[in-house]
Amino acid sequence: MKRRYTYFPGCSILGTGRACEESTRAVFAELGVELDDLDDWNCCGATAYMSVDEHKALALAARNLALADTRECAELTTPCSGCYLVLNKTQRYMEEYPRVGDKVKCALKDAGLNYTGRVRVRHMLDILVHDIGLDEVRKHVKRPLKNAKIAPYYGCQTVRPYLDFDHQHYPMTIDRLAEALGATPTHFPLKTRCCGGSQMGTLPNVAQRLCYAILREARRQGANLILSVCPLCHFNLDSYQPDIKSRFGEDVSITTMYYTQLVGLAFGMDPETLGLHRNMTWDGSWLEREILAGAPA
Amino acid sequence: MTGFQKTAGNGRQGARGGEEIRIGFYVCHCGMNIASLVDVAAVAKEAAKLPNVVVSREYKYMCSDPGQEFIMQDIRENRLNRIVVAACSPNLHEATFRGAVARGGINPYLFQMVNIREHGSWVHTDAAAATQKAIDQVRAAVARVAKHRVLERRRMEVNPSVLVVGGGIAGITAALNLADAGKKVYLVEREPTIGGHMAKYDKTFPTLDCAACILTPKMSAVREHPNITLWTYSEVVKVDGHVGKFHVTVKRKPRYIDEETCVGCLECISACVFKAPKFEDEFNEGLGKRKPIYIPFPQAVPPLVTIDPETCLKFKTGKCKSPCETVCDRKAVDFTQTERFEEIDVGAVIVATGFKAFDVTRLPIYGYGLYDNVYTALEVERMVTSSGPTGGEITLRDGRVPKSIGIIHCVGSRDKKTNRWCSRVCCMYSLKLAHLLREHTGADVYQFYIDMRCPGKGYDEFYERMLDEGVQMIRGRAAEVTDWTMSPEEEGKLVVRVEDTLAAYVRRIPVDMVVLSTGMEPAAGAEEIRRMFNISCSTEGFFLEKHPKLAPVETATAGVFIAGCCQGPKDIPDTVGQAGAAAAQALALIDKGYVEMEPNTSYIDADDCSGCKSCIPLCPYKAIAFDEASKKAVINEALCTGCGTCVASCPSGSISQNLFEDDQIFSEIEEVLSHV
Amino acid sequence: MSEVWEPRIVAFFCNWCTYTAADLAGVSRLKYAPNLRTIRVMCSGRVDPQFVLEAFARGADGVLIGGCHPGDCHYISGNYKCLRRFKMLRRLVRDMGIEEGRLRLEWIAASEGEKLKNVVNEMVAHVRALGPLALNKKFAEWDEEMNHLEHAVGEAQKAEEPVHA
Amino acid sequence: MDTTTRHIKYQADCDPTFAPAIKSIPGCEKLDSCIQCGTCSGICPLSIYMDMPPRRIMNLVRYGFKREVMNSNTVWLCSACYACTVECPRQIKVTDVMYALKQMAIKERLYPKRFPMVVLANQFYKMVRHRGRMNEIHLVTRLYLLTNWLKLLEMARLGIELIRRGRFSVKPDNIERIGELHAILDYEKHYPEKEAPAK
Repeated sequence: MKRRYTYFPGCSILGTGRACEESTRAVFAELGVELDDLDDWNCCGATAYMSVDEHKALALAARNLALADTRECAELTTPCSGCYLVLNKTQRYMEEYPRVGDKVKCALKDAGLNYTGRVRVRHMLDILVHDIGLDEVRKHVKRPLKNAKIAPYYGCQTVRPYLDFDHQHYPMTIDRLAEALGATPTHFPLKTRCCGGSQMGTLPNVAQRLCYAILREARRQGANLILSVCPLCHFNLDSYQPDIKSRFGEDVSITTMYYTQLVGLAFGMDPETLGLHRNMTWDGSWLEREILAGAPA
Repeated sequence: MTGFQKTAGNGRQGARGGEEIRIGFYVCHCGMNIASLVDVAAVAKEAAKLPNVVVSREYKYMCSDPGQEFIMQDIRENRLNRIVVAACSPNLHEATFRGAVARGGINPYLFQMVNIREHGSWVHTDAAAATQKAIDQVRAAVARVAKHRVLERRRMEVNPSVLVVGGGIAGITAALNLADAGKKVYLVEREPTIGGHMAKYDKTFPTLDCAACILTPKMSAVREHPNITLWTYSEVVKVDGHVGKFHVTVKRKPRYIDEETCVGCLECISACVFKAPKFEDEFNEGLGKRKPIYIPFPQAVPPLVTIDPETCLKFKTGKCKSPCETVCDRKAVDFTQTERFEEIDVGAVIVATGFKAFDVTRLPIYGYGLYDNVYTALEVERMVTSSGPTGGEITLRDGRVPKSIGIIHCVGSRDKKTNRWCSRVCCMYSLKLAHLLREHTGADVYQFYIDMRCPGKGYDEFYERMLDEGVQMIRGRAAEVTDWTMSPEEEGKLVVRVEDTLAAYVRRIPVDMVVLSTGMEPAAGAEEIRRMFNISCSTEGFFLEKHPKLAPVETATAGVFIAGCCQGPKDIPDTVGQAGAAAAQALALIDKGYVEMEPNTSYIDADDCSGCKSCIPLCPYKAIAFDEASKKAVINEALCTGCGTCVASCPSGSISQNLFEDDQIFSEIEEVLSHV
Repeated sequence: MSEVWEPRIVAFFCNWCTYTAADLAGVSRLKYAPNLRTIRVMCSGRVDPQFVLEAFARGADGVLIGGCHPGDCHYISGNYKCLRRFKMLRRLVRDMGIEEGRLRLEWIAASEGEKLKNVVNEMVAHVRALGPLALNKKFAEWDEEMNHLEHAVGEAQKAEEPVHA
Repeated sequence: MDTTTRHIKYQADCDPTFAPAIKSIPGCEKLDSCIQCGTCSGICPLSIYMDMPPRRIMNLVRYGFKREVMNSNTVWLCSACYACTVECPRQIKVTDVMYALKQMAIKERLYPKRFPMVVLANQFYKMVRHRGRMNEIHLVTRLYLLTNWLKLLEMARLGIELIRRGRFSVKPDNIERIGELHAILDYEKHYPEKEAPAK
């Protein structure tokens, strides 16, 4: 039987996060999972909206839940950790705080929408590792990535506050996934430490310091790849390496990827399909030389 | 003392016999505790109007001597033969007033108490409603007491021996106290040796006297005491009966050594086919290794070896020449041993099953298991002990001697995600460890604490001393232990990230060794013990005392006492004190030779009994038997504990319960509802 | 509380757990609705279904039975016996047209003063919402109906009596 | 530092309405149970730049030091990584308290001007209301135009890179049934219940 999930792409997917989108779709298609898009979804509100008005933010996100509610598959999944958190929080607060739930439901009614509460917000990583399972993943591996030493970077909003399938401070899900792909995960104490998120736009010096610590530690732990889960984390870690170098006077450059891109590589897909060329730290020849060399195609 | 008095002879005929029912009613102000909300005057006024009430009075403190005197006096002067007191909870003063009633010259069970404090003034805010409630309950009591009959308490002889469960310092103390008083004591311990947690400690705070030096003499005293039967490596599996006569079944696990013949020469251990110790040593918190045939520690009591079938080749493969067996000239090794069951009768039980240290893997934020140099406090206790796995050497797992050490407090305490409660001992033992670690290594020691709690004799002085010794106190709950570095001096170290809340700076403190001061949890298996002995538990799972202040070692089950950390986290002095108290309570019980049982037992009206036998399986105490001759059920009053379950289930309504007769309860129901 | 209607709830509390919990609630000065009238029994196993029916018949708007948690009964298993009877009783009471929620069985341990408070407040609020039970009125109605029936039957029989010339 | 500044606090310096207002917002109700252990500060990755540790903010909010809290940069550094919320031994949702403070500051215009975070939030807010979705490039561009347009030049490199890699979506993306969204967002206007006191 074919697995189906309702899919919430999220705004960044349309721009900077395109590669995340492409690789996710490619990999899940390969695994025979159907992702049908939530039609006319809207922005989840992210952190910024919360800062302006709690109720509006929750109501905004709730529209997506209401839309998903009409689908026969009530499992709503998204590749973006920010969206994952906000949708999850909205759903939980509507239950936890009756006043909020009541108010949001009224707001939805004004828009001719209704939310029964049956939607379950799932993270794609959760689906990949638990619904599909690592055994299934192993079956698809055509190119075990023996030379890849992975610093697994989960980022904050993937695991906090709602992660229920792994430990929140030192999770091992990606580590186990990486192993399934033949790669070696390194110990990575910063795996759930914040990258600065949207502060990169507003307070670059602050966010870059956080990214600096993460990149530096990844190299220190002997990794040659950082895997990230969230488009924003990836953007921050991937795009600002030159700025960080000039700001802190230390070269911390290291190749970064979405976990789905690594899965795709191990599945033997070509880099184009996985949107690898869109990563700033992308270097095809390096990848061939250091990672794929020796790995059967 | 104000009151309403009716002219004598005003009472009506009672329900039973020709006897005239003359009730005296008394309502207590309890200072302002009751009177502040309940209109006691109104209650007294209403009560005066009730049938059979001859005297109705209010008084400031009914439980005081003058209060009780009023009752006795009225009984004499107004020929009262029933008494009702509206005051606090019967659990507090029922006995007091029954005493007064008896001294007044009438049967103590011609008395009923109404709880208008705990169930009234203290829980309500609306004076009118509270008063009305009080009046309704009083009406019920008055109606009920009229139907009370003369009852006698049953005397039951008490078995003069005591069972002590748990051989830690609490159990040891209690057992020795009782044995010294000439009582027979059975001491049952789950582990191969007694001594409990205390045997694992090096020094004890605040005096820093060596734990072994003060504990081991007591341990051997237990072994040598003629009045103590010591069963180690054993567990209580079944408990029947009740106060005065508990029937207890103890499972004795096979240690594959004949306890009578083994003299503890330990030849067998050196003879074992495993030349070097290979298996995790529980007593040393896994820091050391032991063989399949082992003794927990040299001063173990009893000094017997134990064979662990999980690791012994004889059991695992069957293919072992078992030199242990051949080397033993007393032929004490016995692989055929199986578990045995001992059955004993005791009059009282002292439960002292201790605690379990918090499992630090529940807090990965502190990196235990992830980083080699993160240790639990108990591991460090073993390490600093000269008889421990490292012979008192403080060496990290990589062999280095730590130059800087961080001790993290409240690990698994004061944390809603794990355990909410304060474990009370961690502040002090952390200071103690700080001292010992500095003594052994000269390292800098940082204490990461939320609040220092040193309330005990000489405790705060010890804290002060540690400050003078240069232990660095950082007020802040350590947020994480990590090995990522931001600066050269952090290379190769563990970094504790913490807010120094008094300096209001977040600090990164690099250390070589981290010690986690784990809190206390209810012991493994506490739940089973609790159920077996019918002890209720407080929210955290520790055993619940009968009264937090006035009955700290008693439980809701008569004859079962608690001592030590099974009742809640506490340090050694408190534990020993409590153990002594429990022993004294048990002694008071058994020394008297008998217990007086409440007369609220069930009885059968043989004429009405149809002999359907439906009550017989219902009685958990097997107190109901079927008399083949008369074809009727009969209740053995000695066995009946007075729950009344059989009464409620008798189809022919031929079973009644003293003090809880159907007509008494029905009249209560009628009266609490009669107000419109 | 006589003028405006106030729910009247009869409570049967076992001496060892729930009654003690109520004492604890008192000692902790927790506040709950004054609509309870408590009758103390040694064990919830003593609660005879007749007690409950009697309470309703006498005008109680609700009945609350409180016992020890399963496994914690001071008399080993009295609370199970109580539970068994309660299940039967609940069906019976439902058939009598008494709404769910007017009869409750709760396990409240000696340490659960807070729970006792919440249970009482919940139940009072619920029963208040349901309004007065006034079972005694119902009884009157039922007697009425019965009389009608008997009367009708009587008439019918009369009609059948043969007429002699 | 000006030695004549008064540092002692009189009760009059506290705002008794402050704590109640914050605590009335969902997620902030447990504020009072804080034991000032500093776990939030210790775990906070942004605390390196905060002028007051989150722990201190908690206490200042609890006891009504509104001015002090609103003058601190702490709230604006919070990037909602929820570490504090997850680790708090009293299960206080510290992140939500930070959000609540941001909301209040924005409503009452009490934020330190130098924080583009506020501008970003507002722009984001407007854009989503207008289109239903967010377009990073437009957002960032606006942000810098409004705060520090020189930044745009610095960003040029990144911009070009993004275009080269096809990650620069110029066309703003709108949702179809924007009406629904407005209905939802305007709901407040005629919601009977009064919101948590802002002033």
